[in-house]
Amino acid sequence: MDQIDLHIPLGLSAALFVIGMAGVLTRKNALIVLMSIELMLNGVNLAFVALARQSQSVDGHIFAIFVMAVAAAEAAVGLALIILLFRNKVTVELDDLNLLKG
Amino acid sequence: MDHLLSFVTFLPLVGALLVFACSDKLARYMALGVSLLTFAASLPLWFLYQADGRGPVQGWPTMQLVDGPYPWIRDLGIQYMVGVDGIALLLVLLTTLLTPIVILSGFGSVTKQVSRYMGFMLLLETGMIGTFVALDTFLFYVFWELMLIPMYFLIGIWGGKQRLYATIKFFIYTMAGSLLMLVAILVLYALHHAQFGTWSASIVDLYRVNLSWNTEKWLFGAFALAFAIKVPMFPFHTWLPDAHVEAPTGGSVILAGVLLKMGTFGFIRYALPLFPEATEAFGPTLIGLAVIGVIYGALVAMVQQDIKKLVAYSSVSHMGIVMLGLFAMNSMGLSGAVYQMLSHGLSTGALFLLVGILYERRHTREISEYGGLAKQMPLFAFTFMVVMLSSIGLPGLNGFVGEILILMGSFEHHKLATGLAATGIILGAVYMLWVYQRVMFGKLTNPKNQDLPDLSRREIVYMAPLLVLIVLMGVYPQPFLAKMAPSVDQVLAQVQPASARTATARKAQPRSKARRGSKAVRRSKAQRGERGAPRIINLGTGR
Amino acid sequence: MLWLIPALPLLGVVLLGLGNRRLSRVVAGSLASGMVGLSALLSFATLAKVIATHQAVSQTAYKWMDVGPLDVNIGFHVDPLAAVMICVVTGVGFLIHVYAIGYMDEDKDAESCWRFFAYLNLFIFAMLLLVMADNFLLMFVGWEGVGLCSYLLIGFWFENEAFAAAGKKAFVTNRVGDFSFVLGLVWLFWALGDQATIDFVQLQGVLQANPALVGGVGGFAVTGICLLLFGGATGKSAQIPLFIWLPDAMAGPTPVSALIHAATMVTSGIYMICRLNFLFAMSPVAMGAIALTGALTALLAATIAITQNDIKKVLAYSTVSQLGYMFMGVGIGAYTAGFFHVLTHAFFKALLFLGAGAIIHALHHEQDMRKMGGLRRHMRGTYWCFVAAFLAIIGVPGFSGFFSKDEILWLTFATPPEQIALFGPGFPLPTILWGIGVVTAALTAFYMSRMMFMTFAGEFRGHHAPHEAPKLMLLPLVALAVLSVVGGLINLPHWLHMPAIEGGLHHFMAPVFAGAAVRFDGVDPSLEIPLMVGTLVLIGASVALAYQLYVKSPAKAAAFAERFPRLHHGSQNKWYVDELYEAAIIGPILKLSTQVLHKVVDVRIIDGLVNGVAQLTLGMGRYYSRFIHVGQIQAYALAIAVGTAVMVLVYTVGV
Amino acid sequence: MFLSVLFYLFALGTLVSALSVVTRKSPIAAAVSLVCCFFFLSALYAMLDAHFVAVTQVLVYAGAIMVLFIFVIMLLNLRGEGGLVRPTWAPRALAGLAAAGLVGTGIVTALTAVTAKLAAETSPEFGTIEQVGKTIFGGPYLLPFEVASVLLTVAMVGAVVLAKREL
Repeated sequence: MDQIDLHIPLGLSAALFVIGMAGVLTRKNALIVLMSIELMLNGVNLAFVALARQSQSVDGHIFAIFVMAVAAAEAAVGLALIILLFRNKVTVELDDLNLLKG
Repeated sequence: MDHLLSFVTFLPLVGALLVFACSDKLARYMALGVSLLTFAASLPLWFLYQADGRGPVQGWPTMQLVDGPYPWIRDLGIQYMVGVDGIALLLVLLTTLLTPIVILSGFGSVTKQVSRYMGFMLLLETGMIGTFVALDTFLFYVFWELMLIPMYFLIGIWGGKQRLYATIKFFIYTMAGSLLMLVAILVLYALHHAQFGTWSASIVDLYRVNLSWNTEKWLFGAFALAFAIKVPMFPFHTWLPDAHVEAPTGGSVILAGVLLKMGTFGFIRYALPLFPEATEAFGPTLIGLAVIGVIYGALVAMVQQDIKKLVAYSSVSHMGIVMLGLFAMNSMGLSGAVYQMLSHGLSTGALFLLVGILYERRHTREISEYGGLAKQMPLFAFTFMVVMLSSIGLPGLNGFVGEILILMGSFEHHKLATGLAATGIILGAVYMLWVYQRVMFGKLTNPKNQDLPDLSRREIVYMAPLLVLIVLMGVYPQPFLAKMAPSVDQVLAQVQPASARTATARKAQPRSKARRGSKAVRRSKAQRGERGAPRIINLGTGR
Repeated sequence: MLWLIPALPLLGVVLLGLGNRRLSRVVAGSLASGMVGLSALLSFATLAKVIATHQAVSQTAYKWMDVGPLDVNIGFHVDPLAAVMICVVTGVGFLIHVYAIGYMDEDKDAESCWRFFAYLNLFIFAMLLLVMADNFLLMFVGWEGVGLCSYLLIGFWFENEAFAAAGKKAFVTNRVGDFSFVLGLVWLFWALGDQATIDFVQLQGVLQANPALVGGVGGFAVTGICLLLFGGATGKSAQIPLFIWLPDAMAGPTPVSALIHAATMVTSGIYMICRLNFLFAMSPVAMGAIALTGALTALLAATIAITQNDIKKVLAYSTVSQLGYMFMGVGIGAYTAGFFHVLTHAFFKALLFLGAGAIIHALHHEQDMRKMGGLRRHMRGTYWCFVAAFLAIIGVPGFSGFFSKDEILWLTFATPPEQIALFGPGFPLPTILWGIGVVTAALTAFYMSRMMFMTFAGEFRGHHAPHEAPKLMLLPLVALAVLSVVGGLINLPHWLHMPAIEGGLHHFMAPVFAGAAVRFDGVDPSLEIPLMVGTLVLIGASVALAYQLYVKSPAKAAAFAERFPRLHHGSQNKWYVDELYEAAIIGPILKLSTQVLHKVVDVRIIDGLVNGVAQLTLGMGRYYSRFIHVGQIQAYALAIAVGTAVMVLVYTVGV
Repeated sequence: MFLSVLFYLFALGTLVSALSVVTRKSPIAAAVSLVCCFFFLSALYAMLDAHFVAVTQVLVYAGAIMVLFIFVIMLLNLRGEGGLVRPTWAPRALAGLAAAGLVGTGIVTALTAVTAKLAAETSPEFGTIEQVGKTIFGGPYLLPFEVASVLLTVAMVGAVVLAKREL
């Protein structure tokens, strides 16, 4: 393990974040968008964990746990919203949702 | 007792949360109870405040009943700190007095979403009291904006037909000014850090900041604009008639009674002491606008067909007089301005209540719809008469004391402006008497007015304290004036730019008056005044 | 106990207010009269004390305002001037209160009698404040207070639009005067600099010690101040240019006209100048202006009075005219003479009004003299009282009006021109003023005779059978008649050579007017008797002419009017002063307010700008939202992403 | 050496499965990819001595959350619909990718500044449940932790309220 640069986990974290972001921005299936958000959160978590190890402090872990809690909450509410949406519009396509159009 | 002021400030907030959760029926009594409790809690402030006493704030002895400072946002040096000087004290009392009255007046007129209406009123009360007592500029700003939100809803939900237009106009007008003020506060805050190395938003600390003329000019402009809109001064007044006309009665009363005073209070507490040189330089401009406002407001009020609009424009006129007094830069003018703020709060508040009473019965505000009401509603006519006379500044009632002090004060340096503003007082009599004549006198011709009921018991209950104060403040103003006198001197001492300091020194000398018989008494009184002299501590001398 | 004098009527107001409708006319009236009566007793006691001790009485009730250099008490100061005045106010006031109990019996709305008496009591209170105040501001409280009561009482029968409008007109016109008064007061205050005070006694001390503060005698400041203060007096005392409200004020119940618009309130302008004699004496220009204004007003009002048909209007213009005399008197510096005329006028004019009230009451509110006539036979008591007042006002020797009017005329003639240097010291202003005064005296005799003849002589021309006034009304008439006859005794002229009793008022008032150095030695004193006799002859001729025109051959009067239609119409229509004000001031202001300020400046310009900005923002928003605000969540997310990208790039690359 | 290789492998696995998540047409495939991704991540956490986090990752993410996802997919009976955003929005999709790319470039650029190597050794207790637990409950995180539980409760209630047809 002594060969690994710190930027490998950090870079991986960034990559996860960016992949997730690309998913959020480009996919129109709401479920996949939600999953992409989970990816982004995991990217952040990875950075936390890696830096926690680097700084020899478990505070990063705790943040990661908090992130998971938030992710769980977000997934629960998000999925509930999707069910609701599906029930009303029989679709989970985000393109069909434009009530915000001004 | 240390936390009394905070208690008074936040009690309505707690009450508001409770009221929001109540049923409509309960909410009325709950809100009334909370507001009365707040009023009761605020009364001791009057007795605890010692006009000649010394508060704990360094260099600001008139600031008393201070609660804090407690760190709020520690890293930014933002604190929670509240306190009152003689001026804020009176305004806080005005607020706590008007709120229960307004809530009681809403018992009859508000029929939809009562609990929210009452809750918003209480929320508004916290915002208003907070604005008067905040001693930290950020805290001040938070309360300042907090006032805006309930008012927005009060007009927007319970208002008249054009309420959305009015409420958005009100909101954006005010917001435009206050955002500029926020920027100015931030600049001051940053400059304080640059000069003293610590972060602090405390108003006392910001008083010490040195400003170059160029900076001062712009900062004053930002503050002055925010406050001028709130006052409102000509030509930033057009939100007022709309807001007043559309607002529900309670909203109008609070708007005229307290919210407009925020502007003038802001000038007294912030714009003037923070920027004395700019005050001196722009004073004539503002006085010019004030005088235009006085005459313009009166002239436009004269031709209104809608009673509420008329009263709204009369507010423009009256607040112009207040501004004239503010910029008179002497104790008479400033005391008069503060006194007039209180008087205007009472009398215009009462006028809006009366218009509301009419509106509740007839659902119209057109003057031509009325006429001859004095026969049908004698008690109402009497109340209206007293309030109207107070509004036109009849000696012996409260309006006169403020007006005469302002005119006497402003005459010292601004003779022409005083003369012009005094014509506004004539015009004030014209439009008020005219509207009174058209509404109350003559034959009762409109069949719809045939059986209007006179004031109900509830209406008597909430008008009575206003009438009592209107008379009391006219015949015995000295207790009020004495409460504010040292604070007024303090403000003046801070506002005097270096060039004019010598004049202050002269003022602090014992007044030599050739008073018959009671010379000794006068002397000792002058000495008491002398004790006030060291009041003028190092505030602002850093410049 | 000084404070009790104004406090009693105020107590009356409060009691009447508390009792309101429950009080019947008699109870309310008795209560009000009782309060004023008690007040009158105290006033006479005070007068006696002042006479006995030769000292002013003063009392401070409490501190009113103390701000910066301003220090005002609610305080009373009763010197000889005020002592006499409070006696007149409460004394005449009491009589009129009693009279009003009788007069108001026909009021349709008996329930509102309490209101009437409450207003009357309030008026007495305000008037007493005005008179007894020891400082300017408290005087101003009374000053505006009497204006308010006047407003309330003129509009007492508020269901009549015209009456309510008259009340408003009175108040607003008074306000114009008050505006001037306040400016004068404020200017005076600041002119005094470090010694600023508004206390009358201190003010006199300060000015005497240091006249230079106001620019010395004839200084710009003192002239300005005096003219502004006089402007206040023109409003309250109905002088040119603000006299227009008084005739309209006759809309009020007649006791009100007697009390407020004849005996007391309208004389407060003269009272104020007398009180400030030491100040006015410092400005010959202002004095000249006052005297000239007074003289012109006297003449103008008299010319209007000769053609009026409404009995109260005649009396109203007569009041304006007599007030003009008083101003002429104080203007030349003859304060005692002017004030003397205030007193005698209070008696006989109150009497005239009350008598007119009795007639109006008897004729069921008929005020047109063309529908009267022959009343001598129906109302004997009223008639004889009226005669006493008539003789007093036209100045028949022996009656009170004669002494006061003659003294003013003579002193005017005797004034050295430089004392009233309005048009420079060489201008013979005193002589001109005297001339106007004499002409006015003749006109007065003419129109008063006309009124007498039209009312009491000939045959009754009305409908309802007249009846004599009830006792309650007659008694005050008799009391005032006695006063009108003997009132002159308090200040007998020196040429009667009765040193024991001559010039009583003059000696009594001397300390008050000691501060004003005035002389009346402009002409040879031996001219006094001849001039007086000449005036009397003129007055006699006027009465004879009136007898000719209105009793002997009434057709001649009509023919005379037709010969000079312009003059007749002009006089009858008050020389169109109201119309002039309407066209020159009120109309343009209203037009400016509606057409320009409200509709253009407020709505178009300011709101137009505000709404324009809003519209612009909205338009921009609509335009751009077509591209940005598409309603797709991801579009917004993209915006966030782009923003983040920019931030990150700025941070890393350091753009 | 072996561990390093393993680390790289796991990292590669994470990356591939993550890419798979956003490129699958079918939601179920994406979900399965996401589960894979979570497992790889969990392994990485474990190698980074974050034992407790690694376990939680499997339990909470791969276990609870993903089951929820798959459950919903099955409930709604979704098939392969929903690829990229609609053709008309192709420019937007490109813009999205570009933006993501830009952010990524930025982050990578920032990372080039990082030259440190991962610390070779850690104390044996590091990342253990005991240490994490002590940190959570013995320090300033206690209140936020408890608040997080409230958050979860609220989320649960919210989800029920939203998804239930009638209460």
